Amino acid sequence: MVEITYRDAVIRGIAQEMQRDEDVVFLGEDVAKAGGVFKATVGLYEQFGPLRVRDTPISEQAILGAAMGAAMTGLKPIAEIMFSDFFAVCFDYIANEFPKSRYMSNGQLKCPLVVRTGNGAGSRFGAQHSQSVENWCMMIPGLKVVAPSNPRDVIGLLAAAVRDPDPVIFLEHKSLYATKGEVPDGEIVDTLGSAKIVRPGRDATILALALMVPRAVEAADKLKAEHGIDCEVIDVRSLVPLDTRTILGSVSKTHRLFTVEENPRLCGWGAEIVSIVADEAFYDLDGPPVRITTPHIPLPAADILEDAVLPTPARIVDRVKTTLNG
Amino acid sequence: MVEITYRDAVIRGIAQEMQRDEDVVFLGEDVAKAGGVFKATVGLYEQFGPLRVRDTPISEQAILGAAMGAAMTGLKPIAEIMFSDFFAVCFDYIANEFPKSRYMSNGQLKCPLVVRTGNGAGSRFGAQHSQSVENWCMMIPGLKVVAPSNPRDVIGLLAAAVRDPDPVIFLEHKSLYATKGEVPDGEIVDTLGSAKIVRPGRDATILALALMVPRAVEAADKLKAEHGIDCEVIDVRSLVPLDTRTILGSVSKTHRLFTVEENPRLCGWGAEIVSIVADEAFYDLDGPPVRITTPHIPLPAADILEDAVLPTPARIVDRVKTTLNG
Amino acid sequence: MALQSDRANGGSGLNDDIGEAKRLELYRTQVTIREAEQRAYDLFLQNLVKGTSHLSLGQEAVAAGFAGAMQKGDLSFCTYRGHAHTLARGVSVEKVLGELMQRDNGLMRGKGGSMHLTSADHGVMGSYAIIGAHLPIACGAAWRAQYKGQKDVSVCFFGDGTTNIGAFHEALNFAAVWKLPVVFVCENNLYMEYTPIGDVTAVHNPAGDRAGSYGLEKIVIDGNDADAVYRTARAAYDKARAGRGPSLVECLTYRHSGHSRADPAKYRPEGELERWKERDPIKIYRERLLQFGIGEKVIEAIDAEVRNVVDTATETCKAAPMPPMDILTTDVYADGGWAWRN
Amino acid sequence: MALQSDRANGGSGLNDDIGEAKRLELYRTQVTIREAEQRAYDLFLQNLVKGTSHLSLGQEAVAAGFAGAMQKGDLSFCTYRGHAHTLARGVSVEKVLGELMQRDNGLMRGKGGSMHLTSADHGVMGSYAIIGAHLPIACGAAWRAQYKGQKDVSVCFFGDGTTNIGAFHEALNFAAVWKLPVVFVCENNLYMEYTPIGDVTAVHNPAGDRAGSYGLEKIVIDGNDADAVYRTARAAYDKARAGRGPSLVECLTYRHSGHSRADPAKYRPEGELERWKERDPIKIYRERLLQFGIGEKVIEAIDAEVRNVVDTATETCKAAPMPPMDILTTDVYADGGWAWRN
Ligand SMILES: Cc1ncc(C[n+]2csc(CCOP(=O)(O)OP(=O)(O)O)c2C)c(N)n1
Ligand SMILES: Cc1ncc(C[n+]2csc(CCOP(=O)(O)OP(=O)(O)O)c2C)c(N)n1
Ligand SMILES: [Mg+2]
Ligand SMILES: [Mg+2]
Repeated sequence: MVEITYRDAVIRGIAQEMQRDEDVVFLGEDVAKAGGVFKATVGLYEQFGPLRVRDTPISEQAILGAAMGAAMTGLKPIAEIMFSDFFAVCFDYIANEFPKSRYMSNGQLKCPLVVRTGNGAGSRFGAQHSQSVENWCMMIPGLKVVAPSNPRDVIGLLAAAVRDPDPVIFLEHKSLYATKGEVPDGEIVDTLGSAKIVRPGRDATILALALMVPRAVEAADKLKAEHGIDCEVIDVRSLVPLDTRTILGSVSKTHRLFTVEENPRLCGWGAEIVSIVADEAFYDLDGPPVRITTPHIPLPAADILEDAVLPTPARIVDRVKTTLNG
Repeated sequence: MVEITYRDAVIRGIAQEMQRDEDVVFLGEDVAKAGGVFKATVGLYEQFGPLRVRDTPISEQAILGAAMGAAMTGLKPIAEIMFSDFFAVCFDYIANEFPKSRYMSNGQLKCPLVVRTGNGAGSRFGAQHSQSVENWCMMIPGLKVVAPSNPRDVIGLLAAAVRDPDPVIFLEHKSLYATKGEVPDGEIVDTLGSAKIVRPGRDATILALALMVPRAVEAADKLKAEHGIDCEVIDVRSLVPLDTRTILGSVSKTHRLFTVEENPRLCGWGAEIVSIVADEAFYDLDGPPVRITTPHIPLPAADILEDAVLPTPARIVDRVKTTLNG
Repeated sequence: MALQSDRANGGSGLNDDIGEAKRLELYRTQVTIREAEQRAYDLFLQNLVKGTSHLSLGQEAVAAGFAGAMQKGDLSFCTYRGHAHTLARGVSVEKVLGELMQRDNGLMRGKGGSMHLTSADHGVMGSYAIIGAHLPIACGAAWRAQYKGQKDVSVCFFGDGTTNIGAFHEALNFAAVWKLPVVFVCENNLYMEYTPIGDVTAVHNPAGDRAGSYGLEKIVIDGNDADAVYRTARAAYDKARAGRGPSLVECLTYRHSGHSRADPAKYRPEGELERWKERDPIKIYRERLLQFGIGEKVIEAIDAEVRNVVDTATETCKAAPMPPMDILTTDVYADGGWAWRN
Repeated sequence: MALQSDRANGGSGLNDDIGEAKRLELYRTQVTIREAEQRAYDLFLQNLVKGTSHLSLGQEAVAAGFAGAMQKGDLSFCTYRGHAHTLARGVSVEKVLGELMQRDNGLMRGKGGSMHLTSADHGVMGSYAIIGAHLPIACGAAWRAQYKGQKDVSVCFFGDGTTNIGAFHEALNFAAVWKLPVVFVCENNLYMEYTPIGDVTAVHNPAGDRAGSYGLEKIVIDGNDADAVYRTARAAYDKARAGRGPSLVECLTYRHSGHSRADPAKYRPEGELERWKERDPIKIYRERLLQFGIGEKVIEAIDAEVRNVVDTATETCKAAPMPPMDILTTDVYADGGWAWRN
């Protein structure tokens, strides 16, 4: 066991996989010699050399296209897109190429790659560098989508993503890079598609992802201590595959559902899960399922404004309390 | 009154607005001299001349970027993106530029433009030319999104979109181009943000959009005739702004909700509306709200396969019947 | 449009670096494409080809020459206008027509359709229907070869109109900087869909005049002369295999048919089609064969054989079943299925 | 990096087509940018500038020269590295620092942040943080001018690294084909974020060597000499206003600071910064003024005035309130609000 940052977990996760398999290669803007703008790839260039860790031009389409071509023909590339907002300049690969080529070719082509990216708000970067884009990916058939909330999951899910034979979008939260957590020694390999109950409870289920997980846990602790409401917090971790078993199981126990989403309100992962639960577990629900989200607006830059829009522990507490107490 | 095709309604809608306002200009690939690949812009070049109706290179980013710059500075451009799947090669404008510049500039910049596109399946074009991308747009704060189901709405909603001061995504359904409908003479102007009850009913609410509207109506007729189930069919028409009043009003009357979506299953507009209803009208619901969607897969090309994946009247009938009869 | 460079003494070459066997192969490939495409058009008129389809009638020499110079293991990346390149790599006419007819015997059993022909076994690593998308993808395949020390070349085909999209620029720069073994082949057939390329392009040679932006040589060749194409291809592949980086080749050619399906191509100026038909690649190549002393009989035998293959394939496809419903949800993910949840 | 073209006899020009008043304006603009940027850095160290910020220290001559040659009504399109261009159009230091400090007195009241400075009243039509996005947008503004017969020019600033992204290519071709009154200004400061531009670019001059791809003249100038910049700008604007289409100008320059915020710029080879500091644009321009007989006193007076403006602005911003919560949901839509439902 050792305590490391989420940022260092990214480095360790990539290194673990590159060490294991020579076919794992890594490319992106400023990722090699400079170690990445979030310093989340420092040392990889030195350790694995210029053939396996490569700086690219500012050409997101070339980055993802090249990753795909390499993946199709035998490598296991990890591509970095610096900010997830930039998915918009290479979205054709994410929406139309990666996820469709296996199906269209009736199984002849494969696309085993990982796209890592800095996702989410909290850095006061404004509307074009702060978005949570998990739904941009979840909505596309053929992708897998994960978003770790802590250093251990970073390593384990990254390993699972690299070893997975399908294209995986790996969303790292920018505001978590500096946070710390314990990780076991030695190789860590997790499985995609498993949610984690991070705090068991009886009165309501709260689903959260990435940065929202610690906030949901904090809220749950307060709800217990101050209001006697015992919430089960689930770290969804993987949006595709989605661990509906764990989620439906929890709702069948607590009978109430809350989702805590950082992405803007419309068509988020919360809407998808609420719809699944409303359809498949309607009679388990004792009251309306509630989504707690960022409002449906572009993100403001100023710290004081940005802090006001993302779901906070206080807002979660308030919303859960008011909903449950009628 | 005259009966015209959906395709001709597009022509008439654009012409109506170009005639009214010299600042309305139109650009896209093969739209001018050739009249568009769907022949939905035939004659506009001849009528309005080469300065107002312009052919572009295959440069979707340039098309949308140019439309935005023109809109910011005083024109009211209509831009065509030939197939909605190609939103993926210019998604930065749709997700990051159009919808954010007004907010980021604190109201200094404006973006009054319309992006028209051929959306949806049914032409046996395969996975990269058949998608329904309404959720790609609905999920982005700052956009407006409409999808007409008939010639009259094409003209009226297009006029509303052109006159709207915000960026509007206008989704024309490729499989509707050849369909016909009555339209009144003279100018037609509709309003964004209003759904339409196209078939009143008491037993269940069915929401549909674009190509799914006639299918839902056909299903409702069958459900009534053959099973005595009286469904209210609502043509959602406008996803943003969303007419939640009409939708919630209907559910409060019928107590049951079905959505019929062409887009793949996860994070569609159906999920959003189901979540709104589950949250705000939970106690109005007599049973689980059900989404009828295309399965979460890329679209196959073969006619026989494509026909099997989109929601059909038969599938709607079956799903509604089984759900309501327990 | 005049030739601006004829790099390898191609068009009129009387030297015999190509040889009879290769010449017969190039001829056979061109005729196969011609006959198969013509058949596809007929089947379309009979409503047996569904969806869309983009023929390469008139552009056969490009496909034949580039494929003819490839080695086994070299990779082709095509567009929606990819039947020709797929056939040129040796994929059977039956498999191609089967896909166009959306039958179970098609290359992808009807799941992909005419725009996405793929035959990994033959090195056809997909046909891509979003303009420009496959240029970066070809770079990636070439990067794999470079990284693994493998000697195959990735060859990427696209049209003149494609040179104006962003992905073209990103791929060319990327390939040049990384010195990748990739060959970019622009088939300049003078039109994007219906719009003349000159109306929407700032330079005369959409690919050739841009090679300099990537530190590459300007190469513009007669795309209707399979020998010229073949020689250029060979040189570009040699360069790639030798680790000397990418090439960008612009082939001047013309499509005899419309852009797709029922396009009557009314946007073409009078006489243009006729002028190009005088330079029909198959006509040119027949004359070439005769010039090199290959007899009419041999040529006619090939013609007959090809026609026979296409006829048989047509009948097989007509008799082939439609794809079964159980393939609808297969191969979304690598486990063979489509489960996005547990 | 040597100058490859000095179009308008810029660098050393002793002719006096510029004149004293304009020269003093160019100087004042450069000093204003220098002082304001330096202050932004200090405030960042005091944790009063939040988020990110990208300084143009060392690149002042580009901003001053291009803005100095503009007329009222001409439009600027900037990147995240846009403070300099915003100030150069006459936006107050207070409004810029206010936005960097995310105060209510900022240009956009803290809603946009340092990367999105916008002042429509001054013709600053936004600063764009997605590389390449604003090149097509500038085309659109120029299209409007062309269509309406208005005489303003749209000027679009971006870095060397931006020349490798797809939108650059699409915009340049589009502008050239439509002959739009737009001027593309590439500030080649030798680096993208931390990576030398030469490591990732197939040509030596990332913009200049690509002008030919769009039928444009290669223009590479000394970006540290405000006179050279000014003269080039004037010529490009004249061309645009005369309906003779776009220009692409590469300005050779260097940023003295890191890419953003706390970047210590360790990736720079030893001595590089020092060599460029010898060619500090403000140093160069002071000498130019003296050369043209403008006295030390005049220069010092400007320096003092500017320092005073920046000091006052700093104090005003420090005292300014944070933005109020009620602006959070304003101006998403044109009705002033954010309602996506009824
Ligand atoms: C990104 C994108 N934009 C537009 C289209 C529609 N489209 C299909 S083919 C075509 C013309 C392509 O022209 P060119 O590259 O010259 O190839 P050709 O068809 O002549 O072989 C267009 C515009 C597309 N498939 N993808
Ligand atoms: C599409 C996109 N990719 C990457 C980035 C991250 N990024 C911000 S600035 C920058 C470097 C830009 O270099 P250059 O164009 O030379 O401008 P400079 O910063 O040197 O002024 C990068 C890669 C971005 N903002 N947008
Ligand atoms: Mg073409
Ligand atoms: Mg730079």
